Formats: sequence, structure tokens, C-alpha cells
Amino acid sequence: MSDLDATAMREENPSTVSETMVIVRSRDVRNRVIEAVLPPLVALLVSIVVGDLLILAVGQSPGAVYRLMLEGTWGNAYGFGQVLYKTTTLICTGLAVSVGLRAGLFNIGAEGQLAAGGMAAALVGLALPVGTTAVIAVPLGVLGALAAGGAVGFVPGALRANWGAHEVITTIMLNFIVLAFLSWLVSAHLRVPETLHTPPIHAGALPRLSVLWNGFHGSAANGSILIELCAALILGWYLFRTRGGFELRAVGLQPDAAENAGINVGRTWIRALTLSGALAGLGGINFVLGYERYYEEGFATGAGFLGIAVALVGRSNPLGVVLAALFFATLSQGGLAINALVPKQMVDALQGVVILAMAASVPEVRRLLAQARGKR
Amino acid sequence: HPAPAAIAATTGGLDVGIVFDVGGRGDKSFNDGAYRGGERAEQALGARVHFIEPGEGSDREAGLRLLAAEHMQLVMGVGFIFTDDLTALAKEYPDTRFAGVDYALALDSAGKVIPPPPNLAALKFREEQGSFLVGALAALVGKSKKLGFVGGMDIPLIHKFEAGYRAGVMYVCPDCTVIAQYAGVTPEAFRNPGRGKELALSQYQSGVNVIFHASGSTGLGVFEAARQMDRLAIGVDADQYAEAPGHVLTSMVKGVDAVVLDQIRRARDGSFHGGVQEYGLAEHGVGYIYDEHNRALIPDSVHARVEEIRAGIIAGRIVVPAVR
Amino acid sequence: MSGMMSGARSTAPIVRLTGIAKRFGDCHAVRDASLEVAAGEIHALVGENGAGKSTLMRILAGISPPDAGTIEVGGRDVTGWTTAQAIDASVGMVHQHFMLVPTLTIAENVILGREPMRGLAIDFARAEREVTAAAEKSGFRMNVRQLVRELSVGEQQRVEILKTLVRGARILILDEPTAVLSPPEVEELWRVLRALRDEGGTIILITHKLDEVAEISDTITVVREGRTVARFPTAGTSPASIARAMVGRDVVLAGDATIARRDERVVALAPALDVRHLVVSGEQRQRAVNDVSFTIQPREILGIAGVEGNGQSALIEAIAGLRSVESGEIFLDAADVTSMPVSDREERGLAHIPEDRHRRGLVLDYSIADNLILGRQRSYQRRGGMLDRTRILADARAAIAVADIRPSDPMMPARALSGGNQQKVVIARALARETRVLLAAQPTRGVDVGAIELIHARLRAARDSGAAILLVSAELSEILALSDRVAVMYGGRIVAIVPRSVASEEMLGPLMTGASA
Amino acid sequence: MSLALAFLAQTLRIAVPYLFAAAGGVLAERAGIISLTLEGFMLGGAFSAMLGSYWSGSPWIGALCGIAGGVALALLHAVSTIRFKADQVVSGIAINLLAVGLTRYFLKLVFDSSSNSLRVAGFSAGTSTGSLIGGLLHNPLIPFGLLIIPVVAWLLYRTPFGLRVRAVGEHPEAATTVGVSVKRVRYVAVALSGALAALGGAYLALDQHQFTDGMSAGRGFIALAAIIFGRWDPVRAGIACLFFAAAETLQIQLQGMQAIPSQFVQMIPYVLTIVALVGLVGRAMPPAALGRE
Ligand SMILES: Nc1ncnc2c1ncn2[C@@H]1O[C@H](COP(=O)(O)OP(=O)(O)OP(=O)(O)O)[C@@H](O)[C@H]1O
Ligand SMILES: Nc1ncnc2c1ncn2[C@@H]1O[C@H](COP(=O)(O)OP(=O)(O)OP(=O)(O)O)[C@@H](O)[C@H]1O
Ligand SMILES: [Mg+2]
Ligand SMILES: [Mg+2]
Repeated sequence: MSDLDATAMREENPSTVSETMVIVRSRDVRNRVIEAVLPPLVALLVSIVVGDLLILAVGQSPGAVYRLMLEGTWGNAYGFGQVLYKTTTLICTGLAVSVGLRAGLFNIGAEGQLAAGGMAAALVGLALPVGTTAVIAVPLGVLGALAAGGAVGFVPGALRANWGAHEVITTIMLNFIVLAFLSWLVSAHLRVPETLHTPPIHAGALPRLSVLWNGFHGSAANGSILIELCAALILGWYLFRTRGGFELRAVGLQPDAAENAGINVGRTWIRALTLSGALAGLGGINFVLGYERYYEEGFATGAGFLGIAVALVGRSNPLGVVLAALFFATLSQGGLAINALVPKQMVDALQGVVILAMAASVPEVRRLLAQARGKR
Repeated sequence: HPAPAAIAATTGGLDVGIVFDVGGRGDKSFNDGAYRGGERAEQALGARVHFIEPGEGSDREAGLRLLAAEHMQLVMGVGFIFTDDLTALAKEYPDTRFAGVDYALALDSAGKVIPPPPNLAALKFREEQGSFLVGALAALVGKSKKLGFVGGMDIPLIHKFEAGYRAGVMYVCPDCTVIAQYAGVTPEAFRNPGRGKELALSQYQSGVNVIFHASGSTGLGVFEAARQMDRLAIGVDADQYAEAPGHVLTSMVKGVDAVVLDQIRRARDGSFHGGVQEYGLAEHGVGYIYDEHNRALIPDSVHARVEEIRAGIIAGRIVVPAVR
Repeated sequence: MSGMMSGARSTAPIVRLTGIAKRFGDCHAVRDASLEVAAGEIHALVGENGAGKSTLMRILAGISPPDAGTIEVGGRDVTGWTTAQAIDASVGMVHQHFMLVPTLTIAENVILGREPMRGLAIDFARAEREVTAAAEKSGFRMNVRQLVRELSVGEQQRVEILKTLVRGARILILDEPTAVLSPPEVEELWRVLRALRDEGGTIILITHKLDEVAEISDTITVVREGRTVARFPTAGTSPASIARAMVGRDVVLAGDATIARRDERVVALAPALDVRHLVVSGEQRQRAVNDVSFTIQPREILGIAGVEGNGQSALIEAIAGLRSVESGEIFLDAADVTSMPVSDREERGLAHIPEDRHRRGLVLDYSIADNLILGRQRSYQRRGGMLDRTRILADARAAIAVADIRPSDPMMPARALSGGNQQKVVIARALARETRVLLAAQPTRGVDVGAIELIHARLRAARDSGAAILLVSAELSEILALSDRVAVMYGGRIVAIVPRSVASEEMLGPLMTGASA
Repeated sequence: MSLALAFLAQTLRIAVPYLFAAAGGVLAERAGIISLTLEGFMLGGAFSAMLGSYWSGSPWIGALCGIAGGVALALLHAVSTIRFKADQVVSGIAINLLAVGLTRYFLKLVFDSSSNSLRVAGFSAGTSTGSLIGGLLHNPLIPFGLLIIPVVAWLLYRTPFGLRVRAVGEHPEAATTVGVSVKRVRYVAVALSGALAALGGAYLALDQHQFTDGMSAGRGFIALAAIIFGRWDPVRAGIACLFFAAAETLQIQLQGMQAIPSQFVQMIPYVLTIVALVGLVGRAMPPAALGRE
């Protein structure tokens, strides 16, 4: 199963296309644009068709449902705020899975890492004196989240590097272990009676976006999205501009060649999964420091798994991940908006359809383009 | 302002919004109870009830907010998980009535209860009282010194059921033991009937004759085990007799439907008021089922004894613990 | 175009390909190829790397359909047939890259696709009986229950041939069958092929070794850039003239002993590489390398001859630091590097041309430029961990020019290069920094004559500028052409080390097969 | 029943869905198709088995419908990965999400419930005495589940189809050159994996007499872990399934004692898995062409 990983991501564009001074023929540019744009369009089309069928099955009009979905997500500031909030967590888990894939590893443990990060942020916040300014509290919380997620990610990395234990299994198992451990922490030490969450943090935290613009009023969107976007930028820079990223990707693409080049493959795996875990952990601040200001059991549910989808649809590219996160967040929020007309369960199915259509159309479009190129 | 995404604009009449807990409609438990309450309000009071099923965490607040912005006469959240969202929204919309089923009371640093906002009714059920009764009933009927309990997620709310049940068993049978097991530590634990069945089978095989479950859909596996082993199980929240006729000794029912209907009526009559409202045995908020279906399973003497205990609890002669 | 072809034979050809074309995306692998093979002959197909030989034969064997042209076998138009149909018509192919499933047994590999049945299950007893019988008939001795991955390359090739014979092949296509064989194994192969021909079988042979062409074939067809450009009887041609027809110019052939050799000097320098009593465990066998000792001086090439699978790979990997050593020591310029990581060895001037360029040599999805710095990325690091892209590209352009890598676009992914050009990238990288010791494993495997010439020149240049080179090659001619001393490895041991002046094919051949010196 | 027998019986019951899914997954993985999809196949199988039983009133027809549901999802996966060459991991994730979404959607549509279906006809109808044999024959899918491993091992190692599966997953080009259709072998292998994993799901639904949202509860992933654990050999994978089931049983039995916090007891199977993976199994070599075209 080592190929869960290695094949999961083939680098499409050899590093840093932007810096090439190669004279790129306009035909290539056009093809590259087609290759980037067509699959999502096909996926959208297919999911609309499937969506129509599901909507018609409950006797509603697809047009009305889609309009409602758009209105409830991008059509108003509050809905959009909710989309942004959901995007934020998905960016993190998506980036986390991406880093793993780039190193040829499949991190299925983002959910546990996310939860651990959230818990750490909460613990840091609770440990700080009441009223600590956000300027101090937030960076400390961020560090805590990174460290906790990284620690959870480190374990499968070390297990893989030193004992060859396959990360797909160990990350799945660690999910259960970490969630159980966090549940014990909450129930044995931090619980607020009759709830599933820790006491609220009274140190400074991240402001909601409604501080910036009133229109977001009441939505959960908060300042952590800026931190996550920075994380995406830094990750892109790291992967494609630095020596560390160069080595990490080499290990992911061809571990034997990397080893031959003097790169310590095991250490790179550990580094990649630790980084992956840290990124997932960072996602915890969205809920804990930005939204509810406490750790609540179950806040991470599903975000790890959807993060895999985000990474895959985003082609493990930080920019792609951000866009994919936005898309999946829109679907998720859209489900709530259309609930009155169609069971929201429809969007669960549509998520699968989108990914499937996307996965199938990417190679197909590439094949058709190659065919067309040959005809000329 | 939040958008009027899903709810048609309303003019006049009685509009009520209800947001479900994760299990959603069809959980054969308290979400269904709330739904029934809403339906009865539609029939009896002519109310228009809007239901929302949220997805993940932030959807809960979003759902409540959607309803509050629509100027519903009453906005309800079903489940303790809504506590903080309701508190925040009630402060933000002081003119809207809110109600929280299973609302969890927060304590201040001195350990005193922080009262909910005045426009928020905190509806609490004394599950431990009902659990106490079914515990006593189980011990009296069980013909075994071992009694079983299957919980869903291992959390304080479910511990309350366990504590009452355990105390009830011990009250009538001091040398009995209670085997208490939980299906898991994640929300999945409320919908893993396969696990529930195995837990119950192993309890039955170790000599338990009656199992009380408080585990959502997981409990459906407990009923399957009771059928298979020809033993008894006790339902929770709603009358679950139909899940395994002949094998459901009784159910510890929470009157969610009655309470929901009651709150909607108060909203219409103008008698709605915020604050903590507890529904125990005395208020008929909790209870146990004794009807034509299970009468054959419960000897008259036992029924009389349980009724006696019930009177004792209502009168305050018996104090039921709410924690393990 | 048929004007190019020499007059037809008197007998009707058993295979006739006419106007075949095949395109892969942008690449016209075969443009307009025609081929006539007479029944009962050994027909050699020669041409540069990427000329389209393999593609043409794959089309004949029904593995991929042609875009244009017709295929006739035995006078029947079979254009567009499938592999199964080709097999049924007695056309069998032994591929350049073996088409064997390593985790299956010999018998399973041979019967795959046409399994003898008993009830719903495979009749394994019958299968093993039949395969053993067929092997004996061809003079192969093998245990048909052995897993293919445990076989040496020569044995694997026998299984490949057996596969086609068991299927009743009368027309046998062999794609570079001798690339991995020792001289005795090659002789063995020729024996089998001649026997087959004498029974009326027809053989089409692809090879880059022109002396072989001269030795074994009856007729030669030359392929260049997807076209069949010449066809002539073997009798009366020389390797040099064939090479000219292939490349379109004169080439210096490696096998020619005419190469100016440097003087045999008595060197008394300290050894650059000193290996002492090295023991390395292998995957299957307990000791892949068993008590091996040797030294190499600066400005010296030590060639290791030997049939593949006798521990050469493990030896090279152990010295490179890719495989852990059980006992013994490795000194690089008098420093003990036995347990040093790869990167530290590289720091000390060790360079490695790995035998498997796809797996170890290149990151196929990286650009040529990135592949050229792989392993030296540290020296392109600026402050803050950034890689200096400008310098990387500039250096890549220079290296591409020196090594004659085509195409010359440094941003081209390595995957899109032909095997020969990929190898040039690997070698350019290995020689890019000052090299004290160069480990060169099969540096010209599957590479055409033009590229071989260039690669050999670079190795000699490296030697002359002071490097110590450990050369492992399955090509005895290559060993003899390059080495200053020759060692023979057999069964994990070095069974002989002799100066080049006394080494010859006749002398080394028996040693390689285990005959004691 | 003695304690040991009870333990054994419970282990076997818990193992049944794992065994079905792992048996199917081994076939697909040996043919080169990654079986991240087992979870989705199980869930889909559970739902369609319930639906079939609901409409027909017969658990046997339910089981057949379960197989049909699993095969339908499997064919979708096969078409996307084999015909359209979609990345197998991406497609697998999509199939899982699709299974979750479709079962939820149709649960809502048919039963107007977000959680449970109605009670349907299932296998464990009557009451059982609780003897080991009685308990295991109680549900006919249990003996099937215990037999499926030898059957798949026979299929894989003794039949032409199995030989071709092994060849295709290891070296597809080699299979092609001897006229074996890689695509056809993979289609069949994936369809079989769908059918078998779906039977595992059907076992869950028909044993419970109803469908519950998300009732596969991660069992497909455990089955995949068992496959890797068993190094892609059906018998070893079957043993791994039993091992996981035994760890889960241990967890259930230990929990009654309340000596340690239940969270730590719940961790036992997962910790054991990691420990065993580190200590016993070592480096696992997957089929060489796994995940590749
Ligand atoms: N992904 C790809 N994109 C473009 N071209 C490719 C790709 N993959 C393979 N090729 C083509 O395939 C060839 C590489 O195949 P191969 O290694 O068999 O070359 P070859 O001509 O046989 O050379 P050699 O004998 O040296 O190996 C290149 O010439 C290249 O044009
Ligand atoms: N599957 C493929 N995809 C893309 N291009 C291919 C493929 N197979 C072959 N080619 C291209 O066709 C050309 C001819 O390849 P082929 O393997 O037939 O050459 P060859 O004459 O056998 O070379 P060599 O002597 O190196 O084996 C190659 O240069 C390569 O670019
Ligand atoms: Mg070739
Ligand atoms: Mg070649």
C-alpha cells in the first residue's frame, strides 16, 4: 500500500513554473488553462445533473433549490461568513493532507490532530491569566495548537520511519486513541457539568470578522482565516521554494532516488507528518480561539475526512486547497440553506459526486487534450 | 442581518422554530419527541412549526439565528449541546423567546448557578428520578443479582441516567450489582447498534436479565440482543415497546413532546417566562411506562412497590443522586 | 519507400508489415515502417534508441494497434489483432523489459492466460509437468516451482522464451535479449535460437550489439526515426557499416580494441577507495557480498565483470551508503565511511551512477534542472532556506550543453526524456562536482551506440582528471574498453583481479560462470 | 456458556463483517485497486440489504439486494478508476462520501428519518439458547463469513481468475502480453470486493433488523488495516480480522470492571494494533501495481 501515497499525487507542473524562462508556446498555455478549468466545470455539471435527479425525487424544482443554495451561501453576508468559517477549518486539514501526499504519505489522522490542536489552544487559553491581551494569548494559542497537532503527527511519522508501520493504519488508529484521550481529559479534568466542553477561555482570543465589517454579524467567521491563509502561503513557499520542500517532494515522488541523493528519507517522513499534524492542529484555533472559545468534544468530526477530499481536489497545491476548501464549505453551508425544501443529506451525496467526477475528468481531459494535440 | 434563507416570511399567527440535535428526526427518541410536540402544537394550537436539522457545530448557532431573525414567537433548541448558543442568542435578541430542552446550567466560580437570560426557558428533566424508578423496577423483576446498563457516549449527561438507575437498584436490592458499559467516547457511540448488541449480549451472558439503555440508536442493538436472548430491556426517552414487543420491560420516558407543546402554548398565551424549569416525577416530566403492553411483565406487587417509591421521591423522602 | 528495400526473396515472407505508423501523443514513434521477414530466418532489427523498434514489434505482437498500415502474417491480413490472437497464430515476444510477474512461480508465469483446468481450479500438477517437459526439451534446467523473483536475469530470460515456446510460438520476437547476459549465457541463447530456426521457426531479434548481429542474423533491417531505412543480408556487412546505416555517420564502437589506451603505470598513490573484508546481506541470499576486499587508486578504473545477481548491486549500494554493512570497512581517502550516511559520503567526493535510473537515479517528475542538482541542493540554498533558482537554471543549461542532453529545455520533466538522455542527466549530475570516487553501475545499459560513445568519453575524462572509478557492467566489452584492472565477481566474492593487459573475454568468461581460475 | 466460549463466540460475531470486507478487499488490492472503499461498500450494502428486506419481507432477498448495492458502488469505482483512470484514492474517498450521502438521503426519503429505518425482517428472528454453535448458526451470514476466507484463498491461489488477479496486481503489462485483459480482471475483482464488503454491511443491518445512519462505523477501515496487517494474504488477513475482533471483545469485557477510565479501555484495540504493527509485522510489501494503472 505504499502506493496509496506515491501515486496519490503526481506532480503536474515541474516546480516553479513561474520562474521558468522557457518560451512557452501559446498552445501549451491554452492547454494548461483548459486542463485546469475543464475538469471542475465537468464535475460541476455532473453534480448538477445528479443534484437535479435527487431534487426531483422529492418533488421540488431544481432551480428553486439551487437559487436558495446560492442565496444562503454567497447571496448574503451572514451565509458567506458561515462559508468562510467552514472554509477555515477545511483549509487546515486540506493543507495537512497535502503535505503528507507531497511526501508520499497518506495522513488520515487529521481529525485527531485537529482536535488535539484545539484542545491545546484551549489549555493555553485557560492557563493564561484572565484578561491576557490577545496579542500575547493568540500567538501562544497558535503555538500550542501547532505543537499538539505536530506531536500527534510525529508519532505515525516515527513509526513509519523506524519500524515501517504503515501510516494509513497508524493514523486511523491514532484518531481513535487521541479522541479517546481528549475525551478523558475533558471528562476527568476540565468538564463543565452537563456539557461536552471545557470552561470558556477568558484570555484574549481572535476577533470575529464582524468586527471588521458589520455585515458578517453573528456569523462564526473569525480572524483565524487570515492565519490559515498565511499558513497556506508559507506552505506553498516552503514546498516549492526551499530546500526542505525540494527534498520533501523528492521523497514523495521517488524515495529511492531521494535516498540515493543523500536525503534521509525516514527523517523527511517524520518531518512531513509532523508538519502535516501541526497544520491540522492549527485548524483547531478556528473553533476554539475564534468561535466558541472553549474546546468541545466532537468539534472536529468529519473535518479530517473532508480534508482528504479538499487536498485531492485541490491537487495538493496550497492555492488549490484554498479554493477546494471554499467549494466544499459552500456545499456544506448550502445544505443547511436548502433544508426546508430538500433534505440536507443531498449535499452529502453531492460532495461524493463532485469528487468522483473531478477525479474521473482530470485524466480524461488530459487524455483528450493529448489526442487533440496529436491530430494536428 | 442573517438572511431569510429557508423560512418563508410570516405575518401574524403563531410561528415556532425548532432546531434538532445531531440524531435528527427519526431517532425514535427525544428528537422525535420534540417533533411530536411540534406536530401536536400545529394541530391543537394552529401553530406553524419550522424544523431545522443542523450539520456540524457552527450550524447549530446558524439554525437558531435563522429562526430568531425570522421573528419566530418561540425558538427552541433540542439538546444540551445548544446551551451556549441559546444563551448568546437570547442576549442578542432580547425580544425573542427561546427555550432549550436539556439546557445545561453553568456555575460561576463560587459554584452557584448562573441563571439563564430572562427570555430563555431552561427546560431540564430529572432523568435520574425516572432512571431510579426503572432501576428499582428492574431489580424487583430481574430475578438476578446482576443488572445491566448500556450508555452511548461516555459523558456526564448519560452518567446521570446511570447514577439514578444504580441508586434505584440499590434502593430495593442493596446486594445487587450493576454492570455499566458505554459504547464509545465519540458521538458515533450513539449510532452503533452493532456495538450495542454485543455489549448487551455479553451482559446477558454474564447473568444479567434486565438492561437499561441510554444510548440513542445504539440501544436498538440492545433490544435485538434482548429478543435474541429472550431477556428484558428498558427503553429510554420515548416508549420503545415497539422495538421488541415482549422484551421491553418498560421505558424511562421524558415528556419532551408535552414540554414542547406546553412551551408553545405558553408562547401563545403570553404566559411564557424564562428561567430554569425542572420537570421531574412530580411535574410528569419523566416517568416510566406501565400500560396494557407490559402489564404482563410486571407483577402487581412490583408495580405497587414502584408507585410507592415514586410517591417517596415526589414527597422528598427519597433523594435521588444525579452523579455517579 | 519500398525502393529502399532490397529485392524480395524467392519465398513469400511469413511476416509482412507495410506502412506502419504509430503515435504517442506528440511523439511519432513509428512513422512509416515496412518489414519483411522470411520464414526460417533470424532477422535482426537495429536502430538508435527511440528509433521505434520496440514499438514496431509490439504492434506485430498485437500489444498495441497501429495507427496506419497493415500487418500480414503467413499471408493473412491480421491488422489490429489482439495479443491473444497473435499468440494463437504462433507469434511470441520476449520483451526488452521482462514481462514476468516476480511474485509468481515459473510455472504460474508460463501458464498465465491459458491455464490447464481441473474442475473449477487450475490443474497445477499438469501445469508443472508440462512446463518442466517443455523446459527440458529446450535444454533448460529449472525448478518450475521457484519464484521468478529468485531467478537470475539469465534464468528469467529462459522463462520468457519458455513462455513463448509453450504457447507454440513459431515466430519469436526478442527485444534486446542479450543486454543482461554473460557471454556463456549469450552462447546458450544463440544455441536455442539456432535450434529453433533449424526446426523452421522464425526469429526477429532487436539488439544494439552489432557484433551479435553479424554473428547470428541472416538479414538486417535498419530503423531510423520511425522509418525502415535499409534492409540487407548479413553476409558481407561489418558492424561499422551497420552503425553507419543506423546513425548516418561514422561511430567509434566500444568493442573495437583500437581505442587509445593510456599507459599501464605503476601507481603508488594512496588508494582513493579501500574496501576491506566487506560482508553485506542480501534480500534472498544470506550474504550478497561475502568478504570482498579491493582498493582503487586515483586515476584508475576498476571494472567488475560478472553475471548480474552475483552481488555487484549490493556491493555498490553498500559503498554508496544505501545498504547497511554487516562487517568489514570502507575507506574513502583513508577516512572510515563504513557507517556514514549517504550525504556525508557525498560530501567527501563519492558519486554514484545507479544501475536503475528510473528508481534510484531520477525523480521522473522533477525537471532536468532539478534532477541535475538533486543531492547537491544544499549548495544551492540561500539564506532562509530558499533555493537559488537562477543559479540552478544557469548551471543546468551549462550541464545540458556539455552532456548533450536532448531536448535542451531545463524545465522539461525527466519523465519525458528517452532512456539514453535520462542516463546522460544522471551521469552529468554525478560528475558535476569534484569526484574522488565514482561508482558507475551499468552506465550504458540499453543506451544506443552514439550515447555509449559519449558516456565512455566522460568516464575516461573523469578518470584522467583524478577520479577513482568502480565500474560494474554486464557488458564484458565495456569492462574491457574502460578498465585499468578487471575484477570478476561470482557468488558474492571477488574471484579474480587482473590487470587489463592480461584480461580477455576468453579468460573472464569462464570465471563469470563460476569456473575456478 | 463458559467465559472462554462466550469470548470466542463474541469474537467470531464481531469478526464477521471484518472478514467479509477484508476478503473482498484482498481481491481488489491484489488486482491493484486500492480498497479504501470498503467502508462505503459496507454502508451501501447495509442500506440496500435493509431496503430489500423491507420491501420483500425476506432477509435472503435483502442480502441479495445488499450485494447488488455493493456491486453498484463498486462498479462506479471501477469505471472511474479503470475506464477514466481516476486516482484510486480520490475515487475511493468519493465513493465513501457518496455512500454516506446517498444512504442518508434515501433514509430520509423512504423513512423520513435522519437516524434509523423501520424494523425489517432479519436473520436473527427467533431466540437462541446461547450455546456457541447455536449462537453462531443463529444468523446464516456468520458461518458464511467464517467460510469466506478459505473460499477467497482458494479463488486467489487455485483458480485461473486468482492467478490473473495476482498477475494483474503485480505486473499488469506482463498479463497484457499473454492476452489477459487487465481491465476485465480488475472490473471483476472490484465488483467482487463490493459484493463481499456489502455482505459484511448486510450482516450488520440484517442482524439489527434495521439500518442506522453510519452503522458501518469505521469497520471498513479496520478491514483495510487487517489486509495490510495480513500482508495481502487472505488467510493472514482473516487472522488479523479475528485479532481485531478479539481486541474489541477484550475491550467490551474489560469495560464491565470499571478499574480504569473507560476511555483508556476503549483505546485497547487501537493501541494493540499499533504495537503489533511495530513489533510483529515489520515492513509490508504491497502488490507492486497497487494504485497504478
Ligand atoms: N510522459 C511522457 N511525456 C513525453 N514523452 C514521454 C513520456 N513518457 C515517455 N515518453 C517518451 O518515451 C521515451 C522514453 O522511453 P524509453 O526509455 O523506452 O526510451 P528509449 O527510446 O527506449 O530509450 P532507451 O533505449 O535509451 O531507454 C522518450 O523518448 C519520450 O519521448
Ligand atoms: N508508451 C509510450 N508513450 C509515449 N511514447 C512512447 C511510448 N512508447 C514508445 N514511445 C516513443 O516511441 C519512440 C520509439 O520507442 P521504441 O521503444 O519503439 O524505441 P526503440 O527503437 O525500441 O528504442 P530502444 O533501442 O531504446 O529500445 C520512443 O522515442 C518514445 O518516444
Ligand atoms: Mg526498445
Ligand atoms: Mg530502450
